[in-house]
Amino acid sequence: MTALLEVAELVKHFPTKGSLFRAGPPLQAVAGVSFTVKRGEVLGLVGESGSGKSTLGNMVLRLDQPTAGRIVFDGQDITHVPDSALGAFRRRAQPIFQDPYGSLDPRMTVEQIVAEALVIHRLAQGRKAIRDQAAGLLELVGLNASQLSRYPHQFSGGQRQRIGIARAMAVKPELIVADEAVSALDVSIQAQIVNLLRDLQRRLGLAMIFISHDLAVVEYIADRVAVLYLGRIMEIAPARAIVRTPKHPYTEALLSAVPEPDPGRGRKRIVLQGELPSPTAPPSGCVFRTRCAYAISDCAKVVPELLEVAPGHRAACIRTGIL
Amino acid sequence: MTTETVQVLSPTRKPLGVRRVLRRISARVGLLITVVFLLLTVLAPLVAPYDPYDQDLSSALSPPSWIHWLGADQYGRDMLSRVLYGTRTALLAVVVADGLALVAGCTLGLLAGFFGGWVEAVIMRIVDMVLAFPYLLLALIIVAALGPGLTNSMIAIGIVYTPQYARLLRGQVLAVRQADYVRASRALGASRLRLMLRHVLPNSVTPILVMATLQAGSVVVETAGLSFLGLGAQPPSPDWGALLADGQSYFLTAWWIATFPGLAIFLVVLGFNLLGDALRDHFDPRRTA
Amino acid sequence: MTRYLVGRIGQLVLVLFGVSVIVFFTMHVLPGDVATLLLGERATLAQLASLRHQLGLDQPIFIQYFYFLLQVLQGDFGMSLRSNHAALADVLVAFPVTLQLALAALALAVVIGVPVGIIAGTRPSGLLDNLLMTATLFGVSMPIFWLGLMLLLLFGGLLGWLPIGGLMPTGLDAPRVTGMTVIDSLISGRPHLIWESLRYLTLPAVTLATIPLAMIARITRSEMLAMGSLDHVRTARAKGMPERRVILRHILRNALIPVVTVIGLQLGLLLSGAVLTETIFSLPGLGRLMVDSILSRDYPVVQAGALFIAFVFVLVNLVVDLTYGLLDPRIRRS
Amino acid sequence: MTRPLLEVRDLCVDFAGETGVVAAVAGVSFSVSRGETLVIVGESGSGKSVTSLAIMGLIPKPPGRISSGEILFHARGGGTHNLTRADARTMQQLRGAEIAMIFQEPMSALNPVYTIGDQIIETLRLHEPLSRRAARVRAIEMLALLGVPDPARRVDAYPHELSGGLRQRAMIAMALSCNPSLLIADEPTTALDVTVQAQILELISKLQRQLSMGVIFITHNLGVAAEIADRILVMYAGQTVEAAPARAIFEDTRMPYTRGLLNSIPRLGMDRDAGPLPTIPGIVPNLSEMPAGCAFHPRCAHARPEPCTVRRPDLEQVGDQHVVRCARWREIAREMS
Repeated sequence: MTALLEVAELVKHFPTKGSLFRAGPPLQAVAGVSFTVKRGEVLGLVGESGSGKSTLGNMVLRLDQPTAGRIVFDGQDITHVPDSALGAFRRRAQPIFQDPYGSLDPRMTVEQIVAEALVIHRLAQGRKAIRDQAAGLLELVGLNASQLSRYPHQFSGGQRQRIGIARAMAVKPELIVADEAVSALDVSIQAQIVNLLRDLQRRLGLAMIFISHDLAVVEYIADRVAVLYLGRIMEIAPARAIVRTPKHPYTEALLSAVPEPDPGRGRKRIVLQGELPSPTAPPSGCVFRTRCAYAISDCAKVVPELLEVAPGHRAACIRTGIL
Repeated sequence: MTTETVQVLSPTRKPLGVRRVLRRISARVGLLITVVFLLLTVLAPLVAPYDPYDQDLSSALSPPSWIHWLGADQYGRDMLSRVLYGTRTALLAVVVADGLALVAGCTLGLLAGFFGGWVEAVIMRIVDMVLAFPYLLLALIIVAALGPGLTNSMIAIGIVYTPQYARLLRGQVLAVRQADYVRASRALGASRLRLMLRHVLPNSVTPILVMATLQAGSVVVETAGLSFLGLGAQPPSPDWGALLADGQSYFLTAWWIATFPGLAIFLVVLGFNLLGDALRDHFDPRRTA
Repeated sequence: MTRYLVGRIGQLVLVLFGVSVIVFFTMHVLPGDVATLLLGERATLAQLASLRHQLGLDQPIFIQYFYFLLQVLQGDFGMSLRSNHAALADVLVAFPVTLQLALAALALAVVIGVPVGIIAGTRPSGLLDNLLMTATLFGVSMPIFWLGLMLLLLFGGLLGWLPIGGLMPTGLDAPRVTGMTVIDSLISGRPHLIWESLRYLTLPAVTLATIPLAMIARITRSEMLAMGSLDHVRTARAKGMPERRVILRHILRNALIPVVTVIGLQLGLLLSGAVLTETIFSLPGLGRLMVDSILSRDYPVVQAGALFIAFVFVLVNLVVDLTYGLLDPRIRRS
Repeated sequence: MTRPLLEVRDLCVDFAGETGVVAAVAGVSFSVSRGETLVIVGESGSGKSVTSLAIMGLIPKPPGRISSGEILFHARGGGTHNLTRADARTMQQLRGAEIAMIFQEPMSALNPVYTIGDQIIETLRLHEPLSRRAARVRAIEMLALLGVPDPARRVDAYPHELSGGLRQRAMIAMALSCNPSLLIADEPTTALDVTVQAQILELISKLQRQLSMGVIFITHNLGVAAEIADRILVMYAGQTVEAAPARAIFEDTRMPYTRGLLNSIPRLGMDRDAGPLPTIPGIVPNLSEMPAGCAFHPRCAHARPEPCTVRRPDLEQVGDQHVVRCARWREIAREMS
């Protein structure tokens, strides 16, 4: 199977406010990330705040322009295609956002929201055809077609998230970028949406980039998982391998910090020391070394490469052997 | 407030609930004043007891009485009729000056937001420049350049108020552009024009409406102010500012000439302010947050 | 900090440049010819041409602007066409009158407006709040020229308590030091003079203060309400802080940040209002000077006055921004 | 067992909304002893935060109002206060000194215009006769106790200059500065990253043991609850639906809602090919449109028209210190086994 999406050495710097005449040191939100996503595959992106996972998602969708690097979608380099010529790509890749309250235009009806893509790309002609398709999309995500003329504020958070998913599905995309799509929802609603996404993904054979800070959700939904720290991939591997046999100290610490609803489970917790370094002045060598329990002096000198440690399992650590 | 109560007490974005706005007495008073004012501009010829230009030297400077309810001026013209006809100039000022500012300002704001880059930089710097100047003085200079007169004074006021709308809409573009629903629309392939017209503009209607209402009051005062200084409407036209200027020379002996036109201005402005405040409170996101 | 100041001064220069462009070009498209104005209708064509040449009016307008700019940079705005004084000198004589008026009005507005806002904001929807807010709404809706006349009518005319215009009683003047009558009187040390200068200042100051006062009261109230519902106020209460201290330390202090900005913005309002106030109370201030100069097309004075006002304006905004930094640590350290 | 520190009896809190008065909390009872951690678990709208604010006397009024119930607090001095009726002065003396509270969002819960030192010193001096200098020394000690690196320098930092984790530590330092006997923590780790959350949870447990405080910890996250709780109280739509010692909640779950919540959480290492996640259908009911009978019945797989849709179930004792609000808990237990 060929890769649907290939991202190579992607970099995003944001300017920071320095003094009046000189900009501050750039904030390195994403610092050289490469990965591929195959058709029908779900890649999970995990990281804490400041890891650059959302910026990465935005760049893949060309909602943020990369500072450097390459985005190749279905064999075509789209990194520098101007916005106005991105139409074809826009029909094939769609986002799902985190905040169910901010992601729907409060002044539009559900029909207008869901049908916007149909109008833009002329996928349906005539009022009735548009309405029928919008109704079909609502039913696809488990909502009632009779709710088409309501406004977003008349729905609950979970229902709004379904509307957002319906909007993304309108163009029949091949790639979905879901950025913390279930994080803002109540526990009992979260599972509904996770199931919906997983079901759609499987039925329609979608490729998906699932971005989340919640490792358990990511493991559940993703085929492969990339762990990000300070804008770099620390480890990338099949989901099961990431959770059962992590090869990077950061992944290990992250896993151990996840609170489990199981009071009997005694386990070793690795408490990370210190603070997240500033993304405007990342540490030399391995960016994780300042908080790593296994760090040695070499870690400050060498930038670790993302090397294969097991089939399909790669980690960026010069001491992977010790785990 | 806690997350729990928010869900109960506030829908995120309220539709324009006219009924709810009018639940407050102040809003009702404001609306009443505004409606009466608007009616008078149409009905002035019917309700005014005299022709506002008719001189009757026998009743010159006569105080309020049954014949002249609000007294008469130095030429014996009926003050009530003149004040009533003054509503027309005032409304004209609102339509022309506030309208000009609204259209020009929103266009500039949208252009700045739409093109970004240097277009935006140029527009916003000019806006800053105009705002960095006492607006009445700027209006004076513009009227001086255009020549005194009612129309020119309205145009001048319109120009002076334009930057405020430009800034409002520009801020709105900035705020709305960050919203996820606009990013979603971009990801669907919506053009910039579509984003502006379909998302930014509809979501800016309420703040523009609030500003237009509040500015309507200011516009009435400012045009009257220019007339008062002798740069706006010229005598003998029954403009409230010009009437006041007239009355100034007599105010110790014939207080009614200056008092009633001023009172009319005050009432109209109060009406717009009450209405604008009610609208603003209704839409203020902080009130529900 | 120095960097910041340098940047702001750069902005100041830019704004002044912009204002000079606006004023210069508007003044030069004015209908009417300056030479005719100066020499009268009966001047011969030759005389007019020679004067125009002398004044540089026969040059292209951009060249004229360039020369104008060169002179302005040397502090020379030309001579007033009416008074025959240097234009800038006329402006500088009139300015203290306006400054004194504006400062007095601003002081009144802040000293009364802020407490009114606090009182109303701590009792939202109460009787007192409703009363005060109705009063301030009347205040902001008041046409300033009408208010001035009514005050004059009441206190000057009917009651006769206060003078109906002017700076000082005729023939009575403190030696001019600052040009501000109250301060000059204080310097002279003569109680009678101080008393009179205050009496003459009262009505204009009250007139000019009304709108800013009402606005400051309203913004203080709404900021108090907005800040009062923030999380950190709940924290303060959760610490067991008495309500009074919560209001002063955790609500008012934070609410002052936007209030200061609004106070800064009042300056434009004050200068605009001063034009009308000075007209009503016959004060020889800058606002009145500007109106008269505009009406008589005395463009050197208009240019000098406009640039001077813009200069003061930008300077005050700078001060406001610096105050902002003092009040808000988030701005100070970034 | 010693007398509890805090007893809440049948607490009801109303809010006047635009659609009429709604009961945000409708009859909640529990108690907390010294050295014990009670975790209140619930989704949005369950009334868990309102309950905590009611204890602090910080329900915004209007629109809120404690309509009935008692909150008895046994102060260090020996006196017992009913916090629903205590006057403003008594509440002020208790807050911060005997009952302290930390909030979810440390950025907005700290005043941005004062340094964290100022805010800790302020708390200390409200309740203890300390000089500014002595209070500052104590503030630095507190920051050190909370594991803030370089406390003597950080004491002069403004909230925006600190990371989320450090801000929350400063917030806790402030809350604990007067050595309270009861700490209420309202979602204190929700806004934090998991690794920071782990640090903060560990810190709260450690300090609780050290200072032998009673802790009421509010969260929506059952994983967090499992980490820290002695006892757990599950709330749904303003009511207690199940309360028990922590282990019993997870291992002897009685309420269908609690079980639904537990099952719907994805867990690390679970078999994802076993089918979709079990879910609770439907949505959390709006407080103004509360269903008749059991509030949970529209979403409950075990609900029967009789009695679930008719009568609001009472809390029933199902085991040692284990109560559940379900009319059919016996039948359900039989069906399950």
